[in-house]
Amino acid sequence: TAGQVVIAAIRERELSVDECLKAVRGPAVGGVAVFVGTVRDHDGGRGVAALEYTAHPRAGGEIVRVAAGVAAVHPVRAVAVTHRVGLLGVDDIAVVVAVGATHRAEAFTACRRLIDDVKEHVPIWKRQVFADGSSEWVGAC
Amino acid sequence: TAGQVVIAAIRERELSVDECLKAVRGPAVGGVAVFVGTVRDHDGGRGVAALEYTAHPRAGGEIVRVAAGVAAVHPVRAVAVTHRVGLLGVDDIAVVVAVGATHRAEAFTACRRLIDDVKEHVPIWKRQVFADGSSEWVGAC
Amino acid sequence: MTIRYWAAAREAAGVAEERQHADTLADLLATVSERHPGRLAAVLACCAFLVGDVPVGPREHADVLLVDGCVVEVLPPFAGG
Amino acid sequence: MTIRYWAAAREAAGVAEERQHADTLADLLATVSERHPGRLAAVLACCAFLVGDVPVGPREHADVLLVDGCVVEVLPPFAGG
Repeated sequence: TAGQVVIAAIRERELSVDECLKAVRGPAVGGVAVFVGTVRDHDGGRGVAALEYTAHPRAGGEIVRVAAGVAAVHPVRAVAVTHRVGLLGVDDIAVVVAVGATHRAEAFTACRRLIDDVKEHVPIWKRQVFADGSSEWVGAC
Repeated sequence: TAGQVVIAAIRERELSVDECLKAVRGPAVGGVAVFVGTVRDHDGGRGVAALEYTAHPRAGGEIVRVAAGVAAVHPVRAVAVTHRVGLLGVDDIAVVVAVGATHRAEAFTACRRLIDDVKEHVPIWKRQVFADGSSEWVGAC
Repeated sequence: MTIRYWAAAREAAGVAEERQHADTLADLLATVSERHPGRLAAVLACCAFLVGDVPVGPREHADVLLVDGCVVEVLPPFAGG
Repeated sequence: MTIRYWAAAREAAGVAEERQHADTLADLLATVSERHPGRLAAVLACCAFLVGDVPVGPREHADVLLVDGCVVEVLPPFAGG
């Protein structure tokens, strides 16, 4: 049976690791792999004060599609992913991914795939506010 | 600078994912990879009711040594690992590993390595109690 | 039709959206690049586009015909997580 | 010397530890295998050993000399996590 997407959502409010962990645990699950992305105080040698995340209206649908895609092709029991939008300070949580599986290998593999796919396919952007007050959109070439 | 071993301990009491997560987060950390090992209700097609973990007195020192080993060779900021001993029921947490790093790739790689090394090098055993009341030591050949 | 800019494209264009007639996506992008000199042309070069909520994907911009009233969206490379 | 059994080895031996004189680790294991017929010999075959808290590792059991009063520990394959 394919894995179940328990949570796949874009959130305005603070994210909870516990929420995603609880969502994917269960009696048939032996291992949960979790990734928590947080705001770092530096990037490329410059001090960072904040990150502002913006999402395209399609982001909500895309994150569900991406999560379902991973759950369908990996032998896992449950997946959960939440991505935060809005203005975040240093050490705030921007994304949480959790995958529950029978064994750790599948949980880790699917967890890595899911965060990679979210970053690649979900239309979200982040503006980096540097300590000196300047800012720039990340990855805007 | 090598990563810091913030927590590396064998515990009698219930484990906390939040404890390990908090221990490895920080302003310089951009990604935290976490593994949570829990008791499954089945193994090899048989129903499992409980797992009893026993640790050798050397286990405390070994888990520190293993954690330090991973922290020394992986470009990570902080590691934390706690392993539970005693009688655990289905869905109870047996082990938590958390690694904080600048980027997710290093966090995931070191997290997987740490749980693998704990299982390979730390003298802990588990007795599986099946639903039918019988039991057997796991991996006892 | 309406062209809607996101993130770095919005910053480079200086507006969230604007109305501009054009027959093809290529014409549209050329026109707005002239109207907003500076970084917009460079940013557009690495953006993805939606036309009527449908990703343009690898299609040649000159081959993407625009109908009146449709919405073209300009999406810089995603940077979530 | 004292031989201390852990986990599956303890279960197979039926005792947590016992005293038994032997010159080498190989002799010791042969003696206790005879004393506890059944699974012990099979379990011992896949165990690791500590002599005086030092891992025996790959050394030949016949080459591991035992001094009086030392402690030999029998560790089945680890199964943490």
